[in-house]
Amino acid sequence: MDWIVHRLWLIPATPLLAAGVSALLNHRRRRLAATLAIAAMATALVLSCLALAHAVEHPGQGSPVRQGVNFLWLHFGDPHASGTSLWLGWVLDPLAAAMLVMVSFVGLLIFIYSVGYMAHDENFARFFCFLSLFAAAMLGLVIANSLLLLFICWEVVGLTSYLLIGFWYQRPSAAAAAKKAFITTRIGDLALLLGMVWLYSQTGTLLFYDGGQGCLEPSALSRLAAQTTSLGIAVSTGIGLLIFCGAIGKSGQVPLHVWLPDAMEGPTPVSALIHAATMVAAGGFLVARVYPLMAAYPEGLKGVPGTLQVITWIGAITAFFAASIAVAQTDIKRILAYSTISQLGFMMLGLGAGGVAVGMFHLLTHAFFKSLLFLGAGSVIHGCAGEQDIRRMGGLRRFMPVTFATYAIGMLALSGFPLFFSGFWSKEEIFHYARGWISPWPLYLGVCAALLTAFYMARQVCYVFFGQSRAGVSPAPGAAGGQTGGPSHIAHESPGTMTLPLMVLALFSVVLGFIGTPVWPWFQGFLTGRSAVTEIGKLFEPDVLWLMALSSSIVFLGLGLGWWFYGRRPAMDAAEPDPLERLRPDVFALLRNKYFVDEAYEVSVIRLNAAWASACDWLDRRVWSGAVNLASWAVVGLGWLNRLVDEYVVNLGFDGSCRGLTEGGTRLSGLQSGRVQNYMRVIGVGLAVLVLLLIWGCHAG
Amino acid sequence: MTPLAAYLLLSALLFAIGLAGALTRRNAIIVLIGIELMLNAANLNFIAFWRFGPNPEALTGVVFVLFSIGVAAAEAAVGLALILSIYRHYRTTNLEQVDSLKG
Amino acid sequence: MTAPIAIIAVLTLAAAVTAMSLRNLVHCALMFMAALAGVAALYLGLGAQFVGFAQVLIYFGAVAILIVFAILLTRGTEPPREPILSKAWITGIAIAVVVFGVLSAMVLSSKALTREPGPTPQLPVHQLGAQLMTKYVLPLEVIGLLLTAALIGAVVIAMHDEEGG
Amino acid sequence: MDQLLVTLKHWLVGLVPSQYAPFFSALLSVGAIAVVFPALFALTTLLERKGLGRIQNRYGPNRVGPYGLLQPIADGLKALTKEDIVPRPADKVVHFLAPLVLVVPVFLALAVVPMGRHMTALDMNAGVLFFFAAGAATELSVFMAGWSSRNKYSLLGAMRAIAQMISYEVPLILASVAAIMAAGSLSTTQIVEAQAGYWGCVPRWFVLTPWGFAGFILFMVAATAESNRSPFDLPEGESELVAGYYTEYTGFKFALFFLGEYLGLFAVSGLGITLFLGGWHAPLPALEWIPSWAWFFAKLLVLIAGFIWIRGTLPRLRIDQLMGLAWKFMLPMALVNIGVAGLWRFMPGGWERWIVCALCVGAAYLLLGGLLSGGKVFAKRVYRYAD
Repeated sequence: MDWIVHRLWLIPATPLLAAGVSALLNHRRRRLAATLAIAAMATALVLSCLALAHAVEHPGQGSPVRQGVNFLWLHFGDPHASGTSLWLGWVLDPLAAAMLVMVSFVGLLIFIYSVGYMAHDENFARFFCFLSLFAAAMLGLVIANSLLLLFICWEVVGLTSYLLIGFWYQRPSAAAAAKKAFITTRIGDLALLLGMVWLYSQTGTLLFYDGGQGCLEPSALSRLAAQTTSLGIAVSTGIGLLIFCGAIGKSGQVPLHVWLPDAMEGPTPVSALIHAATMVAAGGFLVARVYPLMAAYPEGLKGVPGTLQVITWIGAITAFFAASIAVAQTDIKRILAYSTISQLGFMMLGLGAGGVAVGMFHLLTHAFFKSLLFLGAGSVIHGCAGEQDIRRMGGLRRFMPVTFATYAIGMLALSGFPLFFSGFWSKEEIFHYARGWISPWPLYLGVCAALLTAFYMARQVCYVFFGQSRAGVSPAPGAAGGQTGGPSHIAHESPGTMTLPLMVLALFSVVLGFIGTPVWPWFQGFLTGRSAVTEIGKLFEPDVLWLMALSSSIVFLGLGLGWWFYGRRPAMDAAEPDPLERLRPDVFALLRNKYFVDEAYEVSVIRLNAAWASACDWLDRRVWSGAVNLASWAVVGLGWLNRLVDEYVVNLGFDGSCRGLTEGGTRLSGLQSGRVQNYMRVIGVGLAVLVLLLIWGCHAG
Repeated sequence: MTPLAAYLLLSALLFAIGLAGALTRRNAIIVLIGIELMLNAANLNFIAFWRFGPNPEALTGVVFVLFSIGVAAAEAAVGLALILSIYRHYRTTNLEQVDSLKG
Repeated sequence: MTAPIAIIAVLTLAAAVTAMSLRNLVHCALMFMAALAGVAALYLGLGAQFVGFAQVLIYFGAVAILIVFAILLTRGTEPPREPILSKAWITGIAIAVVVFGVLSAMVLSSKALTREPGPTPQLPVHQLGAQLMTKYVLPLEVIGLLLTAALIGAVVIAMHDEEGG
Repeated sequence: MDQLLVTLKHWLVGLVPSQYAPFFSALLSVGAIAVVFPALFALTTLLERKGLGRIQNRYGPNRVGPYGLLQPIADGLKALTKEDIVPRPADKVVHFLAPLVLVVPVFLALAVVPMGRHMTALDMNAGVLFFFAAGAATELSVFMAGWSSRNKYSLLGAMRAIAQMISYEVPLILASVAAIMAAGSLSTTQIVEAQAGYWGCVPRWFVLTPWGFAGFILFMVAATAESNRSPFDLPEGESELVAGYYTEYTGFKFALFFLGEYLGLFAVSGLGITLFLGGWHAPLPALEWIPSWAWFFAKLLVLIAGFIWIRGTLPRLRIDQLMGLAWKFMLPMALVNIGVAGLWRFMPGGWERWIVCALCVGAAYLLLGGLLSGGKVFAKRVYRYAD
C-alpha cells in the first residue's frame, strides 16, 4: 500500500494541470474551466484521503512515520565535491496528510462556492485558472520534503495571492492592495531565503528527512545547535529566526500584518481560501514543519530555545493586538481579517508554547470555521448587492436563514463556545500549554484576546443579522456616495452552490473539535505518532476543569457583553454611533484607527520636540540673556580688534580655498560629462594601467 | 614565437581595433560594433588557451565562449533597443549630442 | 601558425579595421560580419568546430541582422552631415595604441607561453552537451534567465510610449 | 550497386599522386554536388512550370524540344546573354556580391547532407549546426540585395524576407532539435544511421513517431517559409512588390538568385529527409536492393512535388498571419514537441508510450490551434460562378 507514497506528486499535479489547461482555454469556456478546476480538486481530495488513510494505517511508535521519495534535481559544479547538488522530494507524514485533506477539502468547497459567487464575473475562467494554480502550489508546499521545494511553492502561492487580490485590477484599491501584499510578504520571504541559504551552507542539504542525512534529523540538528554565531546565539536559533520571519510575513504576524486586511479587496472566495484557511496558515505549517530546527537546543542544557520564545511572544501579542482592532471595524470582511490575524497569533502561541500538535490542531479547526465565516460573509455581501459595511445591514436573519444559521455556528466556533464547537477545544488546548510556559504573560494576553474575540463576533452578528434593515441610510450624514432613499434592494438568500458549502463547513466546524479533546486526543497522538487513549476521567482533572471553566466563562462574558451593547437595543440607523463609541469615544477611535501607529509616532515625537524647545527658550531668555548681554559688550570690543585680523589675514586664505574648491568642482564635473566615450576612455586607460601593474608585478615577483 | 603567443597577439590587435573604433566613432551603433569586436577578441583568447593549454579535455574555455556568445546576443539586443529609444528621443545616434544626464 | 590561418588572420584584421573606419554604416556592418566570419574561421582552425558554427549562427543570424535593422530604423543610411570621428579621436587612438602596446608587451614577456603545443584536442559535441547539463548547469540556467530578461527588457525599452513621452 | 559512386570516386582518387589525393577527393565531391544539383534545379523548374500549368488547367512549356523538355536550357541561355543592368544609384560592390553570398553558403549547406550510404561530402561532428550556420548567411545576402538596389520595393521585400526568415528559423531549428535529441548526435550521418532498421516491416524513421510526425510537419512548414515559397512568398509577392529584393537584378545575377533559392529548397528538403524521413534508407526491407542514393533522390523529388502542389493550391498569407503563425503556433508547438521527444526517450517502450506521446502532441495542437484562431468561427466560403 505504498502506492500513494510514490504517487503523492499527483496531488499537486492535478490542479496544476487544470490551471495549465484553463490558462490556454478560450476565456469564454466558463463552464469547462470551472468543471476542470473542480474535477481536479476532487481528484486531489480523493488522493489526499488515500494519503490520510495510509498515514492512519501506519501509526508510529513514539514518533511519526515518514515515508517519501527524494530525487536529484540539479547537480552542478565539480561532481566530486560535496554540497553541489540540490535534491527535491516529497514526504508523507501525519502532518502533511492532515494538511492535505484540509487544503483539498476546504479548497473544493470554496471552488464550488465560487461558481455561484463569481457567476456574473467577466473573467470567470481566469479566476479558476488562478485558483487551481494556487491549490497546486499549496498542496505542493504541504508535501514538500525539501525546504527548496517548499520555498518554490511558497513563492508561487505568494504570486497567486497577488494575482487574486488584484483580480479586480480595474479598482485602484485592489491593485494597491495586491502590491502591498506582495511587497510586504516579500520582506519576510527574503529572510526565509537567507535562512535557507544559511542552512544549506551549514548542512549541505535542504531535504528535511533523508534517512539520517536530512537537515531536520538529529545529526544535523545537534551540529547546528552546538555551533554559535558571532552574536552568541546558536546557529540553529539564527536560522530558525530567519525562517520564522518568512512565516511572520505570510501569516500576518505583528510587524508585517498590515497587508492582510487590505487583501480583502480580492473576491470573497479568495479571502476565504487564501487569506483565511490555507495560505496564511502556511506560515504556521512552515513553523510546524521545521519545528525540530526551532526546538533544537544544545545537549545538556535546559530551557526554552530562543526561537520558540520569539514565536510565543509574537503570537500572543498578535492575538491580542489584532483582536482589539477587530472590535471597532465596520467592514464585515475586515473584521474577519483582523480576526484571522488574531487567530494566527493563537496558532503561533500554540506552536511556540505547546508544540506542533497544539498549533496544528488550532490551524485545522480555524481553517474550517474561518472559511465558513468568510463564505458566509461572502453570501451576505452577495445578498446585499456588494454592501460590506455592517452598519448598513441588519435584520438579515429573516432574509437569509441558511446563511444566518451557518454563520452563527461559525461565530460560536470562533468564539470557542464550550463543549460543542471545535474552536473551544483547540483554544483550550493552547491555554493549557500557555499556562505551563515560562512566563504567564502570553496566557494573560491570550485570555484577553479570547474575550475580545467573543465580543467582536457577537457585535458583528448583532449588527448584521439582528434588528432592522438599515440599508439605504448613509452611514454618516452627508457622506458622498451613500445610497439615499428607501431600501432599494431587498436582501435575498444565495444560490445552492453557495449555501451547500456553507452547510458542509458548518458541520465540520462542529465535529472537528472532537478529534482532539483532552478525553480522546486522537489528533495530537496522530501527529506525534503515539496512540490516543480514551480517558473520560481526564475531563474532570482539576487542571483541565479549571481551564475549561475559565475559557467558558470568558466566552460567556464576551458574548454577554456583546449582546448587552449591541443586541439588547439594536441600532436603528446606520449613522447612529457605536454604543462603545458613546461609552469611550477615545478608546474606540484608537481601535478604529488601528492604534494610530503612524499618527502616534508623529504626535509623540513632535510633542517631545516642542517641549524641549520651549524649555530651551525659557533657559535662553531668563538665564543666558543677562549673562550674554554682559559678555557681549566685552566681546564687541574684542570683535572690533578681531575684525582687522579677520579681514586682512583669515579671509584671504579662506576665499582662496573657496575659489580653489569651485574650480576643482568645475573640473571634476567635466569628468561627469554624460558622454559615454569619455567614460570608455577612462576605462581604457585603467585597463592599460592594470596590465602594466600586472607585468611589473610578474617581473618583480 | 609559439602559436599561442601569435594568437594572443592577434587577439590583442583585434581588441585594440575594436577599442579604437569604440573610442573614436560618433555613431552609437558603430560603437556597439566595436564593443562586439572586443568581445570576440576575448573569446578568441579563450579558445586559444583551450587549444594550447595544459588540459584541453576540461572544455572550460569552450563553454565559456559559448556563454559569452549568448551574453553578447543579449547585450546586442538590449543595446540596440536602447539606441532605438535614444534615437526616438533625441532624433540622433550621435553620442556627442547624447550627453544629458537626465531624460 | 600555418599560411591559411595567417591569411585568415590578416583578412580578419583588415575587415575589422574597415568596419571601424568606413563612412557608410551598412558597409561597416557588412565588414563587421566579415570580421566575425574570420574569427569563426580561426575557431575552426583551432579545432573548436562547434563554437565556430555557433558563432556564425548567432552572430550572422541574430546580432548582425539586429544591427542592420537598427541602422535602417535610425536612418543610419543617410550620409552624416558631421564628421564621423568624435572630437577627441586622437586620444582615443592613442589609448587604443597604448592598450595594444601593454597587451603585446605582456604576451611577449610572458614565459608561460613558450610551451610547445600538443596535438589538436577533440571537441566531442556529446561531451560538451553532457558538461553543459552537469558541471555547468548553473551558469547555463543563469544565461537562460539573462536571455529571458534581456528579451523582455529589449521589448520594453524599444516599445513605443503610448502617451508619446 | 549501392556503393557504385563511392567506388568510382575511390578509383579516381587512386589515380593521382598520393600527396594530391585529399585535394582531388574534395574536388570530386564538390564537383559532383556542383553538377548534380544545378541539373536537378533545371529539372525542377521545368517540373514546376509543367505541374503548375496542369493545376491551372493549361499546358505549361511545350515548345522547346519534345514536350518542352529543353526549356530550362533555353532559359539558361537567355539569362546568360541578357544585358546586366545595375541601377545608377546602387551600391555597386554590394549589389555584385549579394548573389554570390547567397549561392556559396547554399552549396556549403548541401555538403553536409548525406545523399547515400558513405556519400556525405563533408561528414563532420557538428553537421546540422554547420547547416544552420550556412543557412544564416542567406539572410545576409537578401539584405545586401535589397539594400544595395536603392529601390523601395527591393528594400521592403528584403525587410519582409529577413523578418520572415528570422521568425521561421527558430521553429525550424527547434523542430530539428527533437530529431537531434533522439539520435543523440549532431552529425547528419549518425542521425541517418539512428533511423536504420525496421519495426516489423515499418521503418524506424523518426517521422513515424508522434513527435517525429509533428516535428516533420513543423520542419517542412518552416522550410517553406525559409525558402520564401508560396504560401509564404510575401517577400517576392509579384502583385505587391514586383519581385521583392531582386527586383533590380537581371541576366545572370538574377539566374543566380533563382538558382540559390532552388538549391536552398533542395538543401532544406535534404535535411528534412535526413532528420525525419530516414535519409537514404529504404521504406521496406524488401526494397533494400535499390541503391541508397536513389532512395534519397526519390524522397527529394517527392518533397519537391509536394512543394509544387502546395504552391499551386494555397493562397498567400497576410503578414500578420505569417508572424502570428510563427510565434504563436509554431514556436510553442516546437517547444512542446521537444518535451514530447524527451518523454519518448525516457518512457519505457510499448504502446503506452505511443498513446501518451500522441495525446500530448494532439492536445498541444488543438489548444494552440484554438488559440491561434482565437475562437473565431469563419463563415462558410461562398463561391459565385459566372453565369
